[in-house]
Amino acid sequence: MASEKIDNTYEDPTHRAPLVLGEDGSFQAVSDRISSVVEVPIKKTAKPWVLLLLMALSGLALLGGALTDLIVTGNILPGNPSGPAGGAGTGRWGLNHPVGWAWDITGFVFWIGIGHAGTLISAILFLFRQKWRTSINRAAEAMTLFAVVSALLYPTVHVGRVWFLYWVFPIPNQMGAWPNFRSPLAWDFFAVSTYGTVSLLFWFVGLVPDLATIRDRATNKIRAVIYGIFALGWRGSARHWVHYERAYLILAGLSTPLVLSVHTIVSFDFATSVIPGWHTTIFPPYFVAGAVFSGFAMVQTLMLIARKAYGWENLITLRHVENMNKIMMATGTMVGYAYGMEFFIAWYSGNEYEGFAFINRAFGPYSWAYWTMVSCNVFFPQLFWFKGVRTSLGASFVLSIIVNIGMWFERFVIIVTSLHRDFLPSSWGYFRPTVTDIATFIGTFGLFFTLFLLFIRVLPAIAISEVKGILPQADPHHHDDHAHGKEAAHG
Amino acid sequence: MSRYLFPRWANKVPFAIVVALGGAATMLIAAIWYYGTDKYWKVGYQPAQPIEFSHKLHAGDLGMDCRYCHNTVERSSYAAIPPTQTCMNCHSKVKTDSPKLAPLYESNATGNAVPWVKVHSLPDYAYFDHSAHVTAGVGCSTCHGRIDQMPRVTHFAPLTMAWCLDCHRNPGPNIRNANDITKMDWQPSADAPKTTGPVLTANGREANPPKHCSGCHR
Amino acid sequence: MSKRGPYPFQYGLDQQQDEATPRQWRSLDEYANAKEFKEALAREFPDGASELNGSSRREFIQLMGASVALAGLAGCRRPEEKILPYTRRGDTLVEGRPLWFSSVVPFYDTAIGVTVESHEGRPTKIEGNEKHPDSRGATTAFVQAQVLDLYDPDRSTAPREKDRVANWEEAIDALRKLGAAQKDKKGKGFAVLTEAHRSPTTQAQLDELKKQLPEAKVVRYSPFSRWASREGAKLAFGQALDAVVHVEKAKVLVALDSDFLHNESSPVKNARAFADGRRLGDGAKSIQNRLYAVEAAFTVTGASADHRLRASSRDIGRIAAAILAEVGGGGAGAQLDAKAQRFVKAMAKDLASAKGESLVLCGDNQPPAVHAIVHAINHALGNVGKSVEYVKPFSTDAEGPAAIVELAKAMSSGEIDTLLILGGNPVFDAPADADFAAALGKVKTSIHLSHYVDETSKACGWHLNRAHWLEQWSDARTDDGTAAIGQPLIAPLHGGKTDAEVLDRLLGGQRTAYQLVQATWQGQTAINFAKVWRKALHDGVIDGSAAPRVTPSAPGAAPALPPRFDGIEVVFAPDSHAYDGRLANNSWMQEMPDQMTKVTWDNAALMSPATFRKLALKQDGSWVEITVGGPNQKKVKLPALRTPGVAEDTIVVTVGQGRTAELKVGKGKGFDTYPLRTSTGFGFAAATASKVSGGAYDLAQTQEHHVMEGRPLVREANLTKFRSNAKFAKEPDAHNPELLSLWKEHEYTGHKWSMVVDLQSCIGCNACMVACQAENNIPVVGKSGVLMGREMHWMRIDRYYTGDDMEDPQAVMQPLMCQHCENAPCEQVCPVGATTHSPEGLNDIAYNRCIGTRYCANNCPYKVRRFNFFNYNKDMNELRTMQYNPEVTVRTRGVIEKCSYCVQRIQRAKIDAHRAGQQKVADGSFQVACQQVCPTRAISFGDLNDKESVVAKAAALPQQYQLLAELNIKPRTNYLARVRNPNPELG
Amino acid sequence: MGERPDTNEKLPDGMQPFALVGYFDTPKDLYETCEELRDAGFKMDAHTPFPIHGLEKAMGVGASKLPWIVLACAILGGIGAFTLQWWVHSVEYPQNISGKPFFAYEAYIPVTFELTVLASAFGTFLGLWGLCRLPQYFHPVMQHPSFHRATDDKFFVAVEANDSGTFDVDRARAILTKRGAHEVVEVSP
Repeated sequence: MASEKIDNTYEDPTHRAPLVLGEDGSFQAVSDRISSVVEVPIKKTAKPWVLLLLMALSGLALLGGALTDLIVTGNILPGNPSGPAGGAGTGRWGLNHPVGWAWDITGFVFWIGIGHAGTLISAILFLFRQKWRTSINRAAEAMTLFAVVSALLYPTVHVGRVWFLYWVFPIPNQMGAWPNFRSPLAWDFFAVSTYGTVSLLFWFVGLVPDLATIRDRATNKIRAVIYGIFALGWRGSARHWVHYERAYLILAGLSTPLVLSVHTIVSFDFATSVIPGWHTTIFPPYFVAGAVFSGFAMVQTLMLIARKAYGWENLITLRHVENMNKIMMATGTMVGYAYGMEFFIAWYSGNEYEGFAFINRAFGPYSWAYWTMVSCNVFFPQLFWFKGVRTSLGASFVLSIIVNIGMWFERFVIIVTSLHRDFLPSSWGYFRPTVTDIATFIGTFGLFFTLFLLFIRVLPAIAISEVKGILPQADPHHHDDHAHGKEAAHG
Repeated sequence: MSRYLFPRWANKVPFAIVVALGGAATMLIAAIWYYGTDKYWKVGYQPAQPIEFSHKLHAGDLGMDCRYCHNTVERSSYAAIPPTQTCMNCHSKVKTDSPKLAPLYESNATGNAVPWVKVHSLPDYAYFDHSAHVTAGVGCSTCHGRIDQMPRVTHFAPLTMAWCLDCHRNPGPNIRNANDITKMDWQPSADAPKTTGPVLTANGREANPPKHCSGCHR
Repeated sequence: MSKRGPYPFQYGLDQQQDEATPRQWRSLDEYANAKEFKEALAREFPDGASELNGSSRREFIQLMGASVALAGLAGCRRPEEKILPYTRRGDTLVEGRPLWFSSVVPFYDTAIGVTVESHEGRPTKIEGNEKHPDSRGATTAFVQAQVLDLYDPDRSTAPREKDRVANWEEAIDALRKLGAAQKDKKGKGFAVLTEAHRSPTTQAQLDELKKQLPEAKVVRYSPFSRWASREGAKLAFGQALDAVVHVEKAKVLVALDSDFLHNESSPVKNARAFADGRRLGDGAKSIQNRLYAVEAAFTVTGASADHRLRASSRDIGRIAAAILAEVGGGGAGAQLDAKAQRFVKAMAKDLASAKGESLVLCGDNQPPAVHAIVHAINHALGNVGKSVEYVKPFSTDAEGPAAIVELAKAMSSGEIDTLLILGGNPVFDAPADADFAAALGKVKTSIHLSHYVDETSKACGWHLNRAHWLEQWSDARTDDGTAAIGQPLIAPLHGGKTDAEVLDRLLGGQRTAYQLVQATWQGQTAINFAKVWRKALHDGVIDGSAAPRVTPSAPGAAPALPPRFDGIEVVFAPDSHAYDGRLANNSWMQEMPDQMTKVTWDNAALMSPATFRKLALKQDGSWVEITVGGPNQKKVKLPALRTPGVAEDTIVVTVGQGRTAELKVGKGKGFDTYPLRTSTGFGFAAATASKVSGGAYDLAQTQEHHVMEGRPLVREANLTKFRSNAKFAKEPDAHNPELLSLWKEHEYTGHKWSMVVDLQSCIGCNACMVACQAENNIPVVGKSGVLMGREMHWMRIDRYYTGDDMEDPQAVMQPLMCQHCENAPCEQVCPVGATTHSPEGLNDIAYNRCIGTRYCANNCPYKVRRFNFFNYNKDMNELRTMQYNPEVTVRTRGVIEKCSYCVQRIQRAKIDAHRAGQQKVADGSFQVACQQVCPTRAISFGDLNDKESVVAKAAALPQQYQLLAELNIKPRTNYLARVRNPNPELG
Repeated sequence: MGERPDTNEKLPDGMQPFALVGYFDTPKDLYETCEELRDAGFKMDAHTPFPIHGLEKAMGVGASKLPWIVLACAILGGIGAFTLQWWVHSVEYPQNISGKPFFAYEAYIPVTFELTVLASAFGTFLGLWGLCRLPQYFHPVMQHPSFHRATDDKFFVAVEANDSGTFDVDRARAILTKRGAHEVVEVSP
């Protein structure tokens, strides 16, 4: 295809490399290419998609099982510890004293981190006028949303008495009791729920014009009605566009500090504590960088699959792939710096507990986890220095997955290795995951992918109107009456 | 293909929906507000008792002191329901032939208790101590109302944590003299000093009711 | 009538979470409906009950009455709750206020006086008795735990003939017939086997029996008793005598394989005296006593010692002989290796320098010969009559391992055809060479009185269910003969009878336990028995009942010691969970970590790392097979555990675990090591040990890391350093920086509760842990739970090994409970404010507010917060729930719990003070559970704002320090650094 | 792409049209047409598949008032959040937590920030649809036979009728046809 012929991955100052490739770069072509995916009749749904959905659904079922086992009945999953009376309880997970948090909060931070890339791409890159974002931001935002859903699951079910979780919110009650706004966990509940809500609004606002497109292309009444309802009667009025663009800008402006605040606050869960290895001022920037890092990796993974599956080579070009790889390399290096700095400070502070915590990370019982983390997050991304690797789809795919693994381990290392050996050697312990732990974690992937697969099936996975907006002929002062992809490519 | 166009009336739908949802929400909140309150659940609870014991008759008309029967109230956390023994003090002579008292005499004979129905009940993780309140000058009627006017005991106050806290935060108005403890028609003095200086209890110490968790929860 | 709809959400959940509420009312009522209780009601009124104020059967019924029934469809409609008041109220009883009754527990071959707390007729907690010489207000873990045994659902509920459940009428009938039959043949062929009991009443019955049946044989046997000491006395002085030690009178103490602070020779008394002798209160700069421990196992005593010499048990005799020679008691002395030689010389010199003020104790696991030598040493040191006194033995009946072996022989030879076993469990715990089970099989008629249908009961013709000491009248003498009356706190739950009653029935009597006990004492007190009796009940001790002291003649020549054997030796010790097996079904004890190894629910083969390597064992829990020689070799396979401080080539095993009887808790826990224990190798024996391939066994330890990693957790110094710098514990360094605050801190103007733990006094006996468990309704989580690291103990005792030599380290103990930090890291992180600070400085937690994020537990630097990973109180047996303390909420699944400084006791004290119109609680008007039980008074609690209070004074001592104070969390719990008193010569 | 031939459909006589609607193939044509219409004093709206920069100026439409709405919400949210926290911890139920002051404003910052953002976001979202008068499922211009391409690839202009009298169908039609608009059609209200 064209993507092979034309390389848009290098910047030639003499002429801007196009962001969208293809012989026929007309507006309609864009509509067709993207909408067609959604308009496929149910009967003609692509087999691989169905297969993937089935896998995802089984994952979801597993999640259901795990949570029932955890909260309702217990003893559903085999090989788990249970109380003398058996039954359900947080003990279905491998937690203990001193390790009160393990896979649950690890999963929470992991998913929240994933989510960040979406907002970053859609908001921050937007503010920086990074036009190349347009073909990936829709999917990235969706990913954010679903990641936040998966993330929110954890703090919800990890509490001992789920049915009283609502006490975290300030609701007038007969006990005259209120939440404790000094608690980072309370901040978390506000931050994450705000983040989820704002992401949803942002995503929906972006969707409206495209929903209208699909409505107007609808060949049968049902589709027209359903999409029509959500399109809110959008008709592309210039007066609306004025408000719309302003709204979009504002939401982007809001999301940017929000996304930074969310992971900052998540990092406060640890940074404000007294536990060596948690009590660290470097956490906020370090967590945000890590979040972006893992998020981009996840976007990369997903988009590379979608690109292949739907033949979007012209929309998600090598350039997109490369740019994301560059960002991963950068953030990966930042994370690496943080790892180093932690050690330095631990030594420099002269605090023996802090010092021990880090020595223990690297050489203690959990060293295997630590070194997995370091190699996945610091060493492997360095390969991106080579353009060959950056621009190789295969390498990018593999590395993106490696990075995700590494980032999961980062959270695991921070949480568990700090807890399992803190101040008093008498209370040192060791954490081992149970079947329920594992099932819950796999289950969240089931949830995430179910939502994501449904999304790419029923909603335009690429922002149609935005892509049109960046075509050369979209500029009213463009001197060419009949714009054509080829010329666009050269012009 | 003929394009589908939404009919004109469709424009009214969103507004209708918003109005409907708003209405529903209001209804729901109102419902929870009302059906969730203790006013609805507890206050006014007035179960039938195995013996039609009338506090109105005993405490009101006969003017017996509450502590004649509930004699542990000043020493213990419980204001114990009197043992059959106590009733027999009088009823071994009074109204011995009344069929209404049959359960009492049966209990006295067999040693099996009279199964009174509990009216006031706190959650078991709340540790309320009658003696602490009574000796401090919080009288019976403050929480139990005009028992002396109740032929059948009725749940008077909500007894919720918020309700307790109201008084714990400002005990002044509800503290009376030791000899008024069982006075039923005693009225809280609305003009009692709010926070000026320490409030003193009936037995003369500084009233400093707990507002912290372990005051009531152990 | 009135507007009742379905229960609102909140209430529905209260139903779900009703485990989070004190269970006693509900469960009692359900218990009241339970079948066995119906039977209990059916039984006739026990005589003398009128005497037991407030705890009579009548009140027991009424207590049932006082319970509240939950009727109706709980959770969906407002349940109609019933109040069943008393019909007649005991005169001393006030609903909602506990009563205390004195009683006495026979244990450790002595007796410990107790005061038992009773809620509406339910005994819930055992405290020590200030007036009792062997308690002085304290008890031990084993004693504390026995309140749980009372409510053990596995207890036998009726007599049985073989496997047929019978009733007492039949049983008594059978006993009378038997007695009558025996009278005809003067008791020939009849034997009574008792425990090493100390009940004058039981003894009186036995004497009566011996009078009526002169031919009958009476044998005493308990796996752990002081027979060897008495035998030793016979060897030394020509007459069997009981040694009564006075640790308080000794400046130099030598413990030869003796755990006298913890498990032997009335430990509570000893521990208190020992601690008092070295308390560094009120600026005292000197320690009154110095303790040398020479031992094979690493015991609590060894950990408390100033000097400890590892020596295998077989060498103790030689060392004793050497000491005897050194102190001029004659004898040839003995060849010892250089280290021991040096140690003994210094020690002997120290002893000699304190003639009459020294004391040498010999462990119960040493043979009589060694005891004889030790008696001689004390005699030579002029300690007799001072730090050690002698009294006539409590009983003259044949006792000890040899006696029971002899009995077994007689049984198998048919010489004995009728056997009455009062308590004990010989089939399980008799010496292996007695082969008691087989012998019992030969006996025609056998009757066993016991709490459980245990190994012995199964093998006997008749099983009679025995009354718990909390259920019936009894009495017991301490080692010096001081007697106390055991009052019942509750009528026998299952109608059991006491030893004395059974003997009385056998002899055709029909007196109740009450009458029997009274009869015993009526005979001994001249005038105005009623007054004496009442006082005895009130004080819990009978004045002037101590036995007359005996001054023994000078000891003869030291008896010869058996030749030393080489190779591995196996040493037998009582199990820290099951004792001799009798507490094997007690979940509190099973989950109580062993004082030194911190192993729960199991016993193991303890050996030094070197021996461990020698046996080529791979990891802790690797299987090792121990074989004890002799004609019929016995093998036992059990997991090995590296235990620093155990002597070379010595394997320490505890007996009492590995029960096979039908016990829900105890069955199959640990390993039965009794088969290794013979009458000839009763304390220790030559053995061979070999590695057994095949994986490793999981030993559930509550502490898996045993050194302090150079962190200043337990701060200790020796006396000279302390003298030069009493403030050594808070020397300014990285750990004691100047602490500043970013904000204006809250002031504590009223009470300011605080605790001081004196590491100098603490011996790490675990009594406080069980007391805490009993007081605060703390659940057990089972072995699997402990393996997962989920034990719920609110307070634990950290044990660290110190010193460079991990083969032969010293050990330090540190009780650790919530430190109630003023700037508690746990509080600020709770999203719902379930844990906050009280104006008196308590770190409160409202269980009913907790949603269970576990964030507080994570953020606790001491890791003292505990999370209910499951609903550990779910489906709790109704009988067992009777033990619950109604003053403390029973926690449900998913909430955090932790030490509350016994806030329920503080509240009780405050309310009582307020009722009396006092503003504040007077110092010492109440004690917290761990403080009250502590044998060494290591814990003090009170108001820091009251400058005169004990705690304020203690906190002001120079050696005071706070754990992790450098975090600026301002812990309210203070520690007093430990100071050892080493012998300069041993440096 | 099947494009219909240009027609000159008129509404039946006497029927006042809502607007005169036609479309172009490129943003450029639309842009220039709008400028001309604006100068001719027509009131118009354009319908395009994507925002065309500067078009609002070409049409003579002012800037959006949305930011002010958002600002108001932000201030409300922020103050509300902070007040709530202050009230809970200093007035309603002051409790000693970790020995910290009752009024620990430092700790209130995160929640205050989050709620500010949340309120602003809702302000933006609702404000947007409010200002656009959406959802409005039916709009007269949708009656244009090819209007479905307004969200695809064509650039519509609707010269709107109004009572000010400046609206002259024929003049408007003339301008559109001159500019080469396709399917110039009058749509009924």
